[in-house]
Amino acid sequence: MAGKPSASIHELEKKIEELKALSRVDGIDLSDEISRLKAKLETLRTPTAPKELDDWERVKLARHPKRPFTLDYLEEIMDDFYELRGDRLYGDDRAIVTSLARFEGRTVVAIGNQKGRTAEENRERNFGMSHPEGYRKALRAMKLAERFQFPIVSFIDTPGAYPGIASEERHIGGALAQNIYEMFQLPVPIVVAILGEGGSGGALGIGVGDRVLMMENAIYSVISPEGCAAILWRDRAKAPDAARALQVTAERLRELKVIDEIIPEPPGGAQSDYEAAAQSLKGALLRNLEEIESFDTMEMLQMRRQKFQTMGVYEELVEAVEPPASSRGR
Amino acid sequence: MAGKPSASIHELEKKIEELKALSRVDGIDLSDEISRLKAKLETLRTPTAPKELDDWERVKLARHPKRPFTLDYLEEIMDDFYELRGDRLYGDDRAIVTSLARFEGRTVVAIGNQKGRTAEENRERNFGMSHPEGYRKALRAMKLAERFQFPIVSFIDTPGAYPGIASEERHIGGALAQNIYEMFQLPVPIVVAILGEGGSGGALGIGVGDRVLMMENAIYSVISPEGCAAILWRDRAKAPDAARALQVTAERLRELKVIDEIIPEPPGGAQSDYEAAAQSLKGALLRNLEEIESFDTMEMLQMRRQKFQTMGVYEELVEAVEPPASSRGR
Amino acid sequence: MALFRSKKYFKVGLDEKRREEDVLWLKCKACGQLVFKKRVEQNRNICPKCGEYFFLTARERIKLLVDAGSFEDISRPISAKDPLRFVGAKPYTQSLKEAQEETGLLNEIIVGSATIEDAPVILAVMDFRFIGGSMGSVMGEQICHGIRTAARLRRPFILVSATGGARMQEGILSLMQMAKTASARWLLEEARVPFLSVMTYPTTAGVEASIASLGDVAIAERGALIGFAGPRVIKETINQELPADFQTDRFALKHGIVDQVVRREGLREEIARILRFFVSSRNSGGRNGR
Amino acid sequence: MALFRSKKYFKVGLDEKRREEDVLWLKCKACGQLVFKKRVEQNRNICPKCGEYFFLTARERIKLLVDAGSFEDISRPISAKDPLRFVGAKPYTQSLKEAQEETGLLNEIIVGSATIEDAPVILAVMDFRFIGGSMGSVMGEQICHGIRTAARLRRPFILVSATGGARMQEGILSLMQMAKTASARWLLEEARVPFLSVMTYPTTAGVEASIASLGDVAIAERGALIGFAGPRVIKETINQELPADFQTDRFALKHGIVDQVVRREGLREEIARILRFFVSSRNSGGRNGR
Ligand SMILES: [Zn+2]
Ligand SMILES: [Zn+2]
Repeated sequence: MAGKPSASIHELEKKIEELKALSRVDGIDLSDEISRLKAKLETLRTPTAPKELDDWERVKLARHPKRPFTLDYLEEIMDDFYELRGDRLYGDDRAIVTSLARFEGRTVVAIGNQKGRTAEENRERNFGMSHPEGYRKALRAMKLAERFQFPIVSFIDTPGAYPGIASEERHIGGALAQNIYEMFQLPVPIVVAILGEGGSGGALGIGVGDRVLMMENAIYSVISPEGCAAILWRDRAKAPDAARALQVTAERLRELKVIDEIIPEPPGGAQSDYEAAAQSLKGALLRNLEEIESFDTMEMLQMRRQKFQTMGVYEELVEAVEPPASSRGR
Repeated sequence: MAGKPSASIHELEKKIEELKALSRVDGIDLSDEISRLKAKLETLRTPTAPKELDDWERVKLARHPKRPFTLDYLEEIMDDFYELRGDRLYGDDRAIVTSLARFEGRTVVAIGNQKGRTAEENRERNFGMSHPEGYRKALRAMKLAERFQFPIVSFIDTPGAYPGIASEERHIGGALAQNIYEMFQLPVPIVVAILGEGGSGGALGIGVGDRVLMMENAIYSVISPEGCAAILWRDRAKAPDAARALQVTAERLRELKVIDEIIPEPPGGAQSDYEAAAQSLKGALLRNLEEIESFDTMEMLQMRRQKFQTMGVYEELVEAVEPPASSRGR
Repeated sequence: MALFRSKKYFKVGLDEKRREEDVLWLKCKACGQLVFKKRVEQNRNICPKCGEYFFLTARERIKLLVDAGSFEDISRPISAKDPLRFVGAKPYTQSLKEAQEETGLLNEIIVGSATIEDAPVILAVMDFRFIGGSMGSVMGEQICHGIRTAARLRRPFILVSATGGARMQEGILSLMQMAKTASARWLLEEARVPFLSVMTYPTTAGVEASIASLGDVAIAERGALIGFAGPRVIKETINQELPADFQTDRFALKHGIVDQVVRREGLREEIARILRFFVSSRNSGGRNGR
Repeated sequence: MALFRSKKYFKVGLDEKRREEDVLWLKCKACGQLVFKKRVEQNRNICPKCGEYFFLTARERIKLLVDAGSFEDISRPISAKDPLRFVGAKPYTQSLKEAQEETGLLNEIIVGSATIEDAPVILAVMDFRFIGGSMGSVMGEQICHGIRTAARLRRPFILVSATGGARMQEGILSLMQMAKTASARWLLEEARVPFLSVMTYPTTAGVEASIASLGDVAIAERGALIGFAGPRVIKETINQELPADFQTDRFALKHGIVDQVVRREGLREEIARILRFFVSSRNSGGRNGR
């Protein structure tokens, strides 16, 4: 896999275990070799200690090109997946991947933003920034999920929807609005996981779910720190300040109740061990999916709407006098 | 109204009545004037006797640029109409008109192909040939009808969907297929009227309904006579032969049970008297709509599907042994 | 976010410095002429000299749209908090205070009930002066409150947008208002209550990409700016000039984004006309003939 | 309609004159080489010299796709009538008779039940040799029969298209088959039975604009031609050259019309793989782990 680190933490751990077993069974002295690997493992585990990273470093880590992307996770997590291409309207946007996938004994529709690593990949994937056709392809796949009652898993990793003339001509705002609206109506479980970069409306366009999970080092923001800095400070170099002001980290978003759960990454971050990161993600997805599957469909939709209905913080100036939303008539 | 004949049959008739009344009341001798008008009326009524036209002349009449088009009928028939523009995906195709309209005390969604008369109009209306965005606009309007339970009236008058690169790039075949499919699912009454030219898939793309009516001099065909001649005779000049072979007239289509009813046109054809043609259409629309409105929704959908399920003629080679479509299991 | 606070996009606005209560004359930025303030106001904030539209405040907009004396403010009694203790060029709390003082409004949106040519409606109208009419937690809740009320009373819901998008000073919470408002839209669908989206200058970013684009019918006021990404962002990305009509009302019409473009002078009548298609059909199956 | 009967579109076909039972060698029209007939047949009608695909008859296609010995022809016992007494260059009845004699088939489509890698399916496969695989009343009824059967038995429905479109010799009745087949598609949706549309060379006009474009999943065989209007018609209309990849498999993929392009050699496996996503999930909610 392009960009995957040569020796992952998981691989090293496995190798050490193998060597230990070998010494036990064959009586060979492998202690030097084992010590060397253990030292390497330590350095791999400690180069970055995410908890202590400042917000701007977190942004850079979330965008790190060696982090696993949607397709990397799909390969690790799914027993099989089959890509569904095209929106049947205009084109096939390669910056979003949609697929049928086998996930722990069930078929799901898996969708996700897809970035590239090489220049060529990024030309194809447009740096993970979709045009309207990408969001419409996602909606088509989600409607397929509805038809066959497949749960939906959605992976977010995008700087945002593509800001370009063609996007506007094909009504990107409408495509995002439509997806957000439709995701509230889909009578199948939806679990969203923010993998790396959760960029604004382009993230939310596939980001409505019964559960929204977030990788430990991912970010999720209404605007890029650079964009915010350009507007508020009129200076893109103030992006680190903007990153702090915007509060884009998983811990903070958990406190704001915008996400439900933080998915632990392996020490050093997901990029240091794809398999461990994927297993961590898989466990969280599965657990959440099973919880949602236990609800009745109407109850599930009601909870999904309620979840987003209660987001936001404002001050009540008088005692609440308004009748609750569910009551009818006067 | 551009192209409307200067003196319509209806207007002449009214004028004659007025003159007669005038002579009665004021005692003025207007018999010369009345005779002159009566003669004019006769010539207007007899220049073409549609029943005796051969099939190719019918084709030419159906395509006559002075025939009333969708917007002409909407103006005559509807108490008010408000155009809904755009497919919210790509563009606003001017070759199809969609609208909210007030029809005899109820709101309907009225859609229809729209041709132009002048060169400029035809540039705008693309000779009544739509790209995919036209069909998708129509579908959007029909979904609006579904949401508010408005009946749908659809007017057909097109040589066909536009055969061009852009049409294919945006999946015109898929747009037509989707519309045809969706029109079978819409839980509101649909009355279709073929006004002039019913051209192939481009007509059927807004042509599925509980009732399909046809103006007396309209045609409806799987392929244009010219296209058919080019393929079968390798000579477009054989179009008149093709027109005969294809059997595209209202009477023949009624016999083949493809249409439900022929709407009489004023003598000489719809182009000779817009108002009379419109009143004739209006009466037929209203009567059919009221009949459909009397059915329960499920019953209506079942009948709509059944209607098209039984179209076609083939030979049974053995006694029917297949269980009926409605029976289940083996 | 206040993407449109550059001079270029204020070109149709009034000269702010001169816009105080005691000023009798205003200078139009479009034609450069001095115009008598009262005349402008009587003329629906349209320049009597050149026909250019000036911004309407929310209250001015409401006055323009509804039957005289019919408006009742039903906004929820809430106001913005500062959940992120956001400090940009200045603290969010200061921006809020200044906006409140400048506009005399508590928030950037007013929700009310009124009649338009005798048809009862619920409407929500944004005020661009209030931090760019940007959508934070308060606007999200007010829009949902308007929708809930409209659904409950079965009255058409009208949203008049004048906004730069999400309010970045509330961070991710402002993004979530897109989801919150879009989820409430279902209540209208369920109750078969029509939703008319009126887009004015500007209707962009987070609002355009959520509730404003979900109308049953969408109309643009002449001169509207409608789009998702700001022109500056796009120019930076693609590094080339934008088409002259980019994100204008004509662009929106051409690209199938709105049903019609309407002149300010005819807006009230047009809305009333649209609503009649929905309202009079309530008692449907009726065949009251002509 | 037989829009594709020009030489250009037969370039990948076998030399028809030489294609009789007693011929041992065939000449490939793509590479011009003589190839041993049996080898071609064993090679899924792919030229062993240049890799070009030759047409597959319906029977050859079925053999290629389904598990050996699993196929059962369940086509309805019907055949075409001549409701219009259509006389073009020759009478329709004569075209039918010639097609029946040439192909040994009663109709232009075969409907059957079979298994594909052990998964039971209902499939309908067109034969292009039979009047261009065009859709008249018989094909319409056979497709609906296949759909009804698939819905009743809850087996995936697979449609393999090889068609020039509607059969104009049946006039308006052939157009109505688009509506007839599209209306039947609902039965699959209602029964939650998957519908896989396999588009081959060519899948065009009336069939492409109806049932073939309504699959849950759509795949194109490599080399497929997919489109609504024939290239000749378009060229006449726009009076300019068409792009090199126009209406090809790559064009369809790029423009979002199909999910994947699949090589003939891998078609059976690919279909089986796609079906497993639908079939194994039937007993869903299951968490049988790894
Ligand atoms: Zn001026
Ligand atoms: Zn060859």
